[in-house]
Amino acid sequence: MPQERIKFYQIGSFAAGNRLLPADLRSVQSLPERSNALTCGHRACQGCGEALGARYALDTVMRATKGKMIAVNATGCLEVFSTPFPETSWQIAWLHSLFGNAPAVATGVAAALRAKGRTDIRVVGQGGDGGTVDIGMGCLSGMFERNDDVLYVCYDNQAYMNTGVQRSGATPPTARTATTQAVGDQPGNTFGQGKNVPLIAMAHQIPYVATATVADLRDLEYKAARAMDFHGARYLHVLVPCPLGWGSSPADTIRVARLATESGLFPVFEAEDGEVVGASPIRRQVPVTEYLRLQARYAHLFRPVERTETIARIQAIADRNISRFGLRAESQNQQNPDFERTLASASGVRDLTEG
Amino acid sequence: MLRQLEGSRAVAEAVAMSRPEVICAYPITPQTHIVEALSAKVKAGELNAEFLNVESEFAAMSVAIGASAAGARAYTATASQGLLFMCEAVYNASGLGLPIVMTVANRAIGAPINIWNDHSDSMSQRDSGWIQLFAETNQEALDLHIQAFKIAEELSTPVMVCMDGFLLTHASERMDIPEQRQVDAFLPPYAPRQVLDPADPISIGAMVGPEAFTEVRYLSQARMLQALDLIAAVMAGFRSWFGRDSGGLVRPYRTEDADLIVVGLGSVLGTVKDAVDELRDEGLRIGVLGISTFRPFPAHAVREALAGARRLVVIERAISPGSGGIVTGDVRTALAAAHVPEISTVVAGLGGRAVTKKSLRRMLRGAADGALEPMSFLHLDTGLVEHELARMRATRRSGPVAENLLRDLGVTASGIG
Amino acid sequence: MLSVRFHGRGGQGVVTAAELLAAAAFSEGRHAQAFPSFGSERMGAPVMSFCRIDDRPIRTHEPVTEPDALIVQDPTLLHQADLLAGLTSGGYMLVNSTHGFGELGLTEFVSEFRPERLLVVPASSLAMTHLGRPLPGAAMLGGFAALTGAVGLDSVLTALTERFSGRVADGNAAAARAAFAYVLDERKALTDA
Amino acid sequence: MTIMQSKPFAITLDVGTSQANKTGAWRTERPVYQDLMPPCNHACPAGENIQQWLYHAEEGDPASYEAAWRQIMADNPFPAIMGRVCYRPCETACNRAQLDSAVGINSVERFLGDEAIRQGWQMSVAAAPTGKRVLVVGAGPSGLSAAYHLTRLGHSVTIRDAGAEPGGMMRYGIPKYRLPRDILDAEITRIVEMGVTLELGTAVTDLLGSLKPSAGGTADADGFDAAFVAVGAHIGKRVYIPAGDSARILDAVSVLRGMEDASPPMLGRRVAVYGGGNTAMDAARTARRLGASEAVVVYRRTRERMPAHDIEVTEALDEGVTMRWLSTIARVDEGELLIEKMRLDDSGFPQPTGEFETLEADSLVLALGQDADLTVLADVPGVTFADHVVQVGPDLMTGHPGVFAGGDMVPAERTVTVAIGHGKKAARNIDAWIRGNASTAPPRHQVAEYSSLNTWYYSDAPATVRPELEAARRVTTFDEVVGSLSESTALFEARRCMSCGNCFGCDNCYSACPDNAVVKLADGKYEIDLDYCKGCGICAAECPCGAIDMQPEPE
Repeated sequence: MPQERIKFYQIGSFAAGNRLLPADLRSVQSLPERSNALTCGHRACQGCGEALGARYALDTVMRATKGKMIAVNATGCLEVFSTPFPETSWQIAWLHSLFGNAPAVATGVAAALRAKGRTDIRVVGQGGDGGTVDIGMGCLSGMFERNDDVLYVCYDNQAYMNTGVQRSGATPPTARTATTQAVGDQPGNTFGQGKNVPLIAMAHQIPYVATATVADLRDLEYKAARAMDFHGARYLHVLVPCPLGWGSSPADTIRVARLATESGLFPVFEAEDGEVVGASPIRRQVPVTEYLRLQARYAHLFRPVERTETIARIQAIADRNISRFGLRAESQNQQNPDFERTLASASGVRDLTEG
Repeated sequence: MLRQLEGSRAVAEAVAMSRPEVICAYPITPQTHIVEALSAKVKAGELNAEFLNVESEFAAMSVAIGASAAGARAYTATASQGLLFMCEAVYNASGLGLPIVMTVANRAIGAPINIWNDHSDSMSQRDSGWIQLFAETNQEALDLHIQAFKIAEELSTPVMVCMDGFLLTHASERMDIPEQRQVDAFLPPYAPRQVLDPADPISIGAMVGPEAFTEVRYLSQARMLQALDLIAAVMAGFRSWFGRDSGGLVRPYRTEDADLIVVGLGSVLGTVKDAVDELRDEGLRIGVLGISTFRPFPAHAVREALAGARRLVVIERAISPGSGGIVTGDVRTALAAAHVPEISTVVAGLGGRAVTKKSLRRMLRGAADGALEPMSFLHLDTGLVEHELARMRATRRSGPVAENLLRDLGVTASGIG
Repeated sequence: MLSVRFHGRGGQGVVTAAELLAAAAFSEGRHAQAFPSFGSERMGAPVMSFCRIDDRPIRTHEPVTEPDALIVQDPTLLHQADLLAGLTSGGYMLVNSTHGFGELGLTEFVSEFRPERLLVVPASSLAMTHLGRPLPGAAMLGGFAALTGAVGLDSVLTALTERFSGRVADGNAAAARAAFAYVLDERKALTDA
Repeated sequence: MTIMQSKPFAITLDVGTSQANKTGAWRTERPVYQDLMPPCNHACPAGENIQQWLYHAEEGDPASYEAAWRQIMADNPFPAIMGRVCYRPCETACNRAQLDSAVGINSVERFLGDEAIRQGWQMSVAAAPTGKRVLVVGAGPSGLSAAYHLTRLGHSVTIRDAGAEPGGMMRYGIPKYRLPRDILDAEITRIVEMGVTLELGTAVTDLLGSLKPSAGGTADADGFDAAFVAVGAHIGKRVYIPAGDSARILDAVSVLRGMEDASPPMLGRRVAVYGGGNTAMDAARTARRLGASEAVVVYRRTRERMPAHDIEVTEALDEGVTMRWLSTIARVDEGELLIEKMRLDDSGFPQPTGEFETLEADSLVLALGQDADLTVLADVPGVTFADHVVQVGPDLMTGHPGVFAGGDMVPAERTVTVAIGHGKKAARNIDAWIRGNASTAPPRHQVAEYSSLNTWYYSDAPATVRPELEAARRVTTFDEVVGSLSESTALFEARRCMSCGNCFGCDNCYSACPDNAVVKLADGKYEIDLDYCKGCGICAAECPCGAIDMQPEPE
């Protein structure tokens, strides 16, 4: 079921929170007592989307599990900027083993907890797109297929940022990386399906698969929390812009992620047992160019001359997502029957429908 | 209690009695009978453990890493290509100081693919930071597994128990199977040095730069040196609990007053001892030094055991192409301080080639007469290799060596040598 | 030390037979070692297994190249070149067949050995009778006990009942007994002659 | 470097230790919280802090409604009246208009004003009595506003007005269908009850005679320390129109004033109104309500050029008032008018065309503007006049020290709200003058532009609520054209405010910082932890209301 959006005129359904909402309706990130699983002093770049996404996801899981959580981390930016000796930014039980084995290590932790009868402690595996869709794919698929009790979170910034922006299986068409054609008639990554891990995960028929971005905090928190309602293998794919690798302004990290969804290029949906059960409709649809223009990795699409045909192909991908997942832009009100209830609960006034 | 059992099943009994909490494995010949037996025990409820069928050896070791870090006693088994496939995780397990125990049913490494026994696989991991124990008999293989958990957990260092594929794993022999209560008394429950616990969180697996990496490695070297004392102590403790000798650092056999000492690892030692007994009867002053602990290498014990020898023959069950004998190198280093006798390296039993008493006798006689080359291959079909060498001299592009040899041999690689 | 080499085809229980012989010896408090010819043979392919029996621990792990006894579970293998290779003089051989050595074309070979030590036994047909399946292993062991006395019939039966249970155990035991009796008679006839 | 004894050296670390790494050193820009001037507040003639009182109102409980009301009262003593008669420059300026539609500020203000009357909320005087006395001439919106603010400042105020009832044009110029008198009385009474002395039917003839010498007074009859004159402009302008003997011609001001008398004026079945201002609209609509089947507004120019506020014109048309653009009245006879059609020249001035037609009308109401009665200041030395209005300085003081003037009699737009604003401004300056120091008008912040908002975070007005809102806004009754909003609808409106340029505690900055460098304080405000802030600027970019500014690090 699609999550209950907190309808609020001034604060809007998308802000982190506000003073008028009852605590249980506020986002985890708006709470002073949030756990800050990833604390400050880490060495992530200015405006790092991954640092943001990791804290969002893990704080939510921490709340859902009342702090009984163990995280396993694949090698990558997140691991490197969070735990350079002698300091760690984690405030949770955390283990880093290798680049390609995080899902299997998480499975091992879960198995140990099962063996010790400590199933009250939940396990989260996490990694970047490289560690997940490429080198970790085998272990991930095995973890899915055995339906191990692990939530795996992929922070997708669409290339190998840690090693200097090389192409990954999650790099989108035409995006330029250090290992894709820099110039010529078709610079950047080639067109194609790429490796759509959320769909691959669904093909395993695991209990829960969802996508989210750092632009819609409430949606991300809802999905991380929802994932914890299930046991067995769960997969959460979070789009986390990388100012360094995308050539976007650090201040635009959330904006870029928002445009990825509002353009239809990154469909936000959730699936249970292999079937899509909900998708977040686009609020105000924008052409893909609004998303692309903010990123230097796509600069070649606009300079020296605008490559209209290439842009049209990218737009076609967005349009396909929109029809495939039913993301047609619409007023939220239609998909907001419980508006009055939330307004009432949020303000203490009588239900509008009465008067 | 005495029983006639296949080596693999005996090892499964020992592992089961060691009460592992997580067992994960990927099937590979000749390791399969061990994990099949363990899986059956878990399914039958005789063993209370989590048994995971994983999708690769890499995943197997990774699951063991996670389980061990979360405070569970973890076990896996593999061989050959499987050990190489999990190699990255093998190094990681020791780097993180996780006391995982792994059986390696020793088997050759391809190409050419070969399922038969030699030590190439274990030897390839000799620098992985794991303790490596080699079993001479199935009884020892069984006993070493019980000791391995104790050693590993005492030091927070993983242990590899190496046993010859087929020769031991598939051989049915008479063994003394200990009682569960004996094992429980000898091996206390796992008390981790560090554990992932939400109640007392830590970050395991930091990135360490130049400022501390050398120190980290120095400490692992120091820990390996401690291991030498511990392994000896554990062997002694085992003797007092179980009343028999198993494991330890080295195994001298009739080395007192021996001019010629044969050095070796694993099941070949049995055949060597038979040959040595006969040669002794024929008046040859010859003895055997079995190396039970290969990593850490017991340099001191080796030096002492070989002190009186004038000639050494080191039997290598693997080869480092371009360098030669791997064990030989360690023996030579161990002796460096003392006087160095004449050392001959004999590469024997590669890829399942049988090492027979007959051929050993011939070789050792030659050694006693000083006729043994510094480096030689037992049972080498000289004609075959000469033919191929000639071919290669003639035409640079002569195709894969293995296929050519087989063509000349006119047989398949099965059967006994 | 007595070393035995078994010959048969994949699926005929050659390895099991070797292990059963070892188990029988073990039950008599002796040391025994059984192991297969390590290969990747599949169903139907010629396979070997080995067994050593001794009163002291067996240290060697080399394959048996000079057996004191040969157990041939499938006579169609007899024409293989080195099948009979290495059999020590004064050695034993038991062949699973309903035909005599003459018909098997082994007259010349057997002539070099003590006749009462080389026999054929219709193990498969005995197995069919008592077990209902043409698995000659148990019968061959019963016959081997009678031929060599290396292990007693009771030990063979013990090994069988430890390894199998229910009707399979009974059938195998019966086949072993029958073969034992058959071979005993044959030997008696030969020694009397 | 910390070396852990218990745990494996270097490989295992104690949690949270990275806090020793002060990443603030990476920063080249720092976020700074700011309070900008919301456009509504900027546009309000009475200077109401609208964003602030909406912020209170949106909390949706009685206490917060009162807090919101008191926030209005800080600038304007007539919320209920404003909610009816203000022309809402705030809503015209509202940034939300560019997103969907402007926030119904006026409706909320009216809800709060009515709530105050219903609950009987009163204003008390916090300031200590100054012992100073101020004379206010004229009990209109400007005078009452001045009296109210002066009283709150601790002065004792006397209002003198020639009329029988207080309120000035609010009573005599604005029809009761737009401003029910009980509302008017209630808000005036509340001011009087604060201790203002109200002397009605008292025309001031000798202003200086009632002032102290210190205030340039002559006789010191009453000993006032200063005076504020705001008598308004209620003399209807007249023009010469050739007319027959029996032609019935009235002026709008008299008609509207007459509505307050026992017997309303007789206008007949067909009424023509001459003029294009708000008064003309009021006159035409009043005529309709007095039973006229036809009420025709005759105006020389086009609708675009009408001085009347658009909303008034719309409401008039809604009520069946008809318009005759580009028309002048050439002659008036019994029962009919002679109309000359006009055309606009290039400079936009109406020029006669020589084309004539007749229009049937029982009476003609002239609504050609009003003049102020300046006699009260006529012989005060130093006071100067121009275009029939009093000249005042930026502090609203006339040429005569101590004598201030405001409302319709000074140069400004003639609306109730502007007049109320004058009253407040005058009060502040009179207070300063009496105390002998300069006025302390707070510095004005930069205006919050629409472009500075991140509107993605504001959700659209739900379809379920709009109809009720529209209904509430629609003309419904004779008694009162615009009905009141229900509480929840008012609350809805309040919550549509985007709080332009002022933090409203949405927690976005707190949650969107990748470095956890935003600290949430107990009072719901936030603070940047400069030890860790890397200056990425996400907080500023994602602040919905543009209340965070990125500023260069100090060298």
